[in-house]
Amino acid sequence: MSATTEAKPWDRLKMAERVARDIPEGWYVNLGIGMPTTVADYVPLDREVIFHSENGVLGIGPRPPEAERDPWLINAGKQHVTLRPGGSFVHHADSFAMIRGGHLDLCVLGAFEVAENGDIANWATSENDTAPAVGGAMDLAAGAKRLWVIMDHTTKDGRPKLVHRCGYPLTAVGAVKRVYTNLGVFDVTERGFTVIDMAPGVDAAMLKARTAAELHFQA
Amino acid sequence: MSATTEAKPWDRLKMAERVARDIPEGWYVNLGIGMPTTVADYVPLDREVIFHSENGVLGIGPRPPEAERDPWLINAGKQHVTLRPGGSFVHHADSFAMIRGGHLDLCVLGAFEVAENGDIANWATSENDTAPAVGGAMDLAAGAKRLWVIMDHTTKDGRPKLVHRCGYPLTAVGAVKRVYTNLGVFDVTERGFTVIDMAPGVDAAMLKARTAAELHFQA
Amino acid sequence: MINKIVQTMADALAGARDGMTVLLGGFGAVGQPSVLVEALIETGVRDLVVVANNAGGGKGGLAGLMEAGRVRKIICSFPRSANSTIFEELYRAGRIELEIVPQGTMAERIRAAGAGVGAFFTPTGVGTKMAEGKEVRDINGRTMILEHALRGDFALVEAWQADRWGNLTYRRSGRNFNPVMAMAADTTIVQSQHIVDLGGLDPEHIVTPGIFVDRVVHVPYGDPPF
Amino acid sequence: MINKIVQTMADALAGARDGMTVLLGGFGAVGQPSVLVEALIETGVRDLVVVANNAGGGKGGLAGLMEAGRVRKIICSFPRSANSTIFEELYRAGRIELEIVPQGTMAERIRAAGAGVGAFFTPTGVGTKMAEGKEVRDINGRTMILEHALRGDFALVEAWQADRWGNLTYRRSGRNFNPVMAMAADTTIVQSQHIVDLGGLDPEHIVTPGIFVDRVVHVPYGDPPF
Repeated sequence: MSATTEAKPWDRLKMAERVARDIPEGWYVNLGIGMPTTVADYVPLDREVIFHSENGVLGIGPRPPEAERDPWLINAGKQHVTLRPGGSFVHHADSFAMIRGGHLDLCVLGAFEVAENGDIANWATSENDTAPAVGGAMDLAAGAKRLWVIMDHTTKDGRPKLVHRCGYPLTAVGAVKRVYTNLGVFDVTERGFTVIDMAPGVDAAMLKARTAAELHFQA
Repeated sequence: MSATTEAKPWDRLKMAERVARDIPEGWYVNLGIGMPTTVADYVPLDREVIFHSENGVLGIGPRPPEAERDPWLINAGKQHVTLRPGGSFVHHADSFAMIRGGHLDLCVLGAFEVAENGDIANWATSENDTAPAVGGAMDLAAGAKRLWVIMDHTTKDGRPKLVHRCGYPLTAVGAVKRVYTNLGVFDVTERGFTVIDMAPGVDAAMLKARTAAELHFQA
Repeated sequence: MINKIVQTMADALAGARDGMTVLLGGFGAVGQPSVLVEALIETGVRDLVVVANNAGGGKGGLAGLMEAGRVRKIICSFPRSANSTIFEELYRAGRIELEIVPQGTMAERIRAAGAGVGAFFTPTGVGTKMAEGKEVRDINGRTMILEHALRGDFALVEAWQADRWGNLTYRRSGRNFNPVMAMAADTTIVQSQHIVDLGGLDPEHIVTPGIFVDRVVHVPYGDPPF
Repeated sequence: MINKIVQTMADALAGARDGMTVLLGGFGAVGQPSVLVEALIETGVRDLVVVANNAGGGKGGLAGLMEAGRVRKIICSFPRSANSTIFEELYRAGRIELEIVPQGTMAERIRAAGAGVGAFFTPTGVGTKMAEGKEVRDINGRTMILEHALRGDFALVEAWQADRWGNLTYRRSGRNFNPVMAMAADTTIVQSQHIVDLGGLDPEHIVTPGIFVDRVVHVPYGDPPF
């Protein structure tokens, strides 16, 4: 029906809002640096979601006004944050015990590529990248109960980021459960990518054209 | 010169006092259940020795009068204790990180047998003892920087407890650095047991008669 | 609103089932989740594997659970004590299995389960009966044995203060195994002496963050001195 | 009387030597023992292996140590950041070695060293470049790789409060790697914002007990807000 020219891909804020909608009260959630961090802005405070940061902060609240910043309170992206009532501080080994021990309900990361088998590549853009920054991504990807990815559907020059198999160095194998792009939402299932939502005006043909893996559509 | 009939073996309090004399200020020390615990009574409070207990208490002070007992404050022997200013509480994994990580300067344990190669047997009196209580002894013996043993020189029926090789199930191999008995003090060296002190009236002949291992005497 | 505080023991122990592994906090008489253990007896579940430092003493708590015939196996460091008569009778009669684990290895195996570590090399127990059947390896000049993570279906924990997010503090040596076990079970259930408002605990002083806790039940039994 | 408080930076860093491994606390700008690092530059020691989360940013601290040509190798999780120009220049010029470690694996390797654990199996990094050359094993249905303890000769730590026994507290996210590294070095040296009397810290709220600390130097730089 609708031509792809009518498509209205989600912008970055809409993407973050779309992820936030799917996070229920009570979950413990780690948001990766960059776009994932903005997801928190779309979770209302009265829906109690407990945000975790690798540097030992549990129960992160809204960003503070500049005048109220505590120099000793930052998140993993080195941004100033606040702590909600009920929040707590732990050291790095305990913080990653939470991650590695499967205590986080969800981690949301950005990615360069996600493969239909759930593999994720998000830390190095080439085998020859000699000083890539892995940070906590491998621990989070392997450790959280669920890994969701939020990323543009294609690179700036139009190459698909949803792929059959990752070309970039892996962050973790078979870890991704769901991908949110500017074009749609995709569950990673045993069959591969299953489309569970599409941005306004986006259709199957457009998704297929911009995806380098098979797409399954819900009946 | 002196006959063995004149020997005045140390009693248990004297043994504890003898151990205490060798503990310098600033050491972190774990005292095993039973006789080792009494060593603390002979370290004056102004010689600051920091006593540790497996159940996560660091900086144990003197036993409290019965009326001042805190039901939540016990040592590994389940006795009520006090905490000195500067003391602290940790959980069991952190407490044994102190032990296993080599942070204790000294552990003093009782034993059934100590061998001249430093092996210690202190948790089971027979291979057929089916429910022996090991507690933290193996962790302490393997983990402390120094392991000293305080025990009677012989069993009640006169069998030597300083031996060539342990007959009882081992607690740790090659761990013991020094043994305090009611007859003397013995360093475990590369050559075996070296006598570094003797109770009043005890002589070499008496020690040899009551020891099932070679004894070396300081020049 | 997150609210992990439950009002009844039945709610606290919901999902208890035969054959499960239960981590039981406490050391000596301190930090024992005794009321939760009584409630566990009430549920009637049996064939339990219990991980605890001691094999129960006196009549109540774990000793009561064993006396009721609900424990198939106990994993502990110190089975025998002055008043562990119930365990000893059952053990002599061949009615309970025993696995003895060095206390620090037990604490570290439980922590490993909570921290997502599958197994680790430790010097504790090298050259002893504890090393039998275990992988031995020299690491950095030290001989070590491989020990595996020890996880529970339930952890029963005693705390001093708790809030509705499940944040916990402990009192003095009541800390012991409790914070470690709280990390290492599918369902962590807490009896807490005090319930405080959210925000009532200093974020620097919380020992067990609520992420490790599923349910809290208020069991006040008076502040010391008694 | 035990007194771990030292009065000069020379005393604080006594024993520093070429080729040693230095654990450096801090995450981002928070919890960095910056004054100790400046003092380490002053000692003139070189050929250092530095373990830190980041490869230094801006001009001071670790970046200054690297710029002075004192660092042979850096072990970190996140070498590149907006202002890591000094590291990047040295690295491109082949004048510094780099070992990248996942952040949680780094924390756990350091904790293992402090806890006397020789090595451990973790799921982090399985199937990635991080697993190359490492032992792989399935444990309880999960594929894991073996990682080894990571120990320092010196640990440089920033604390919020300290007493003469070396007991420490931290401030908010200033905790980060500091308590873990404090456990894992032959000599742990602390710069503390505040010095308090012995007994001035609540025994329930001490994060790093003094058993892990060798020297404390008082570096007050004002309470927030600045």
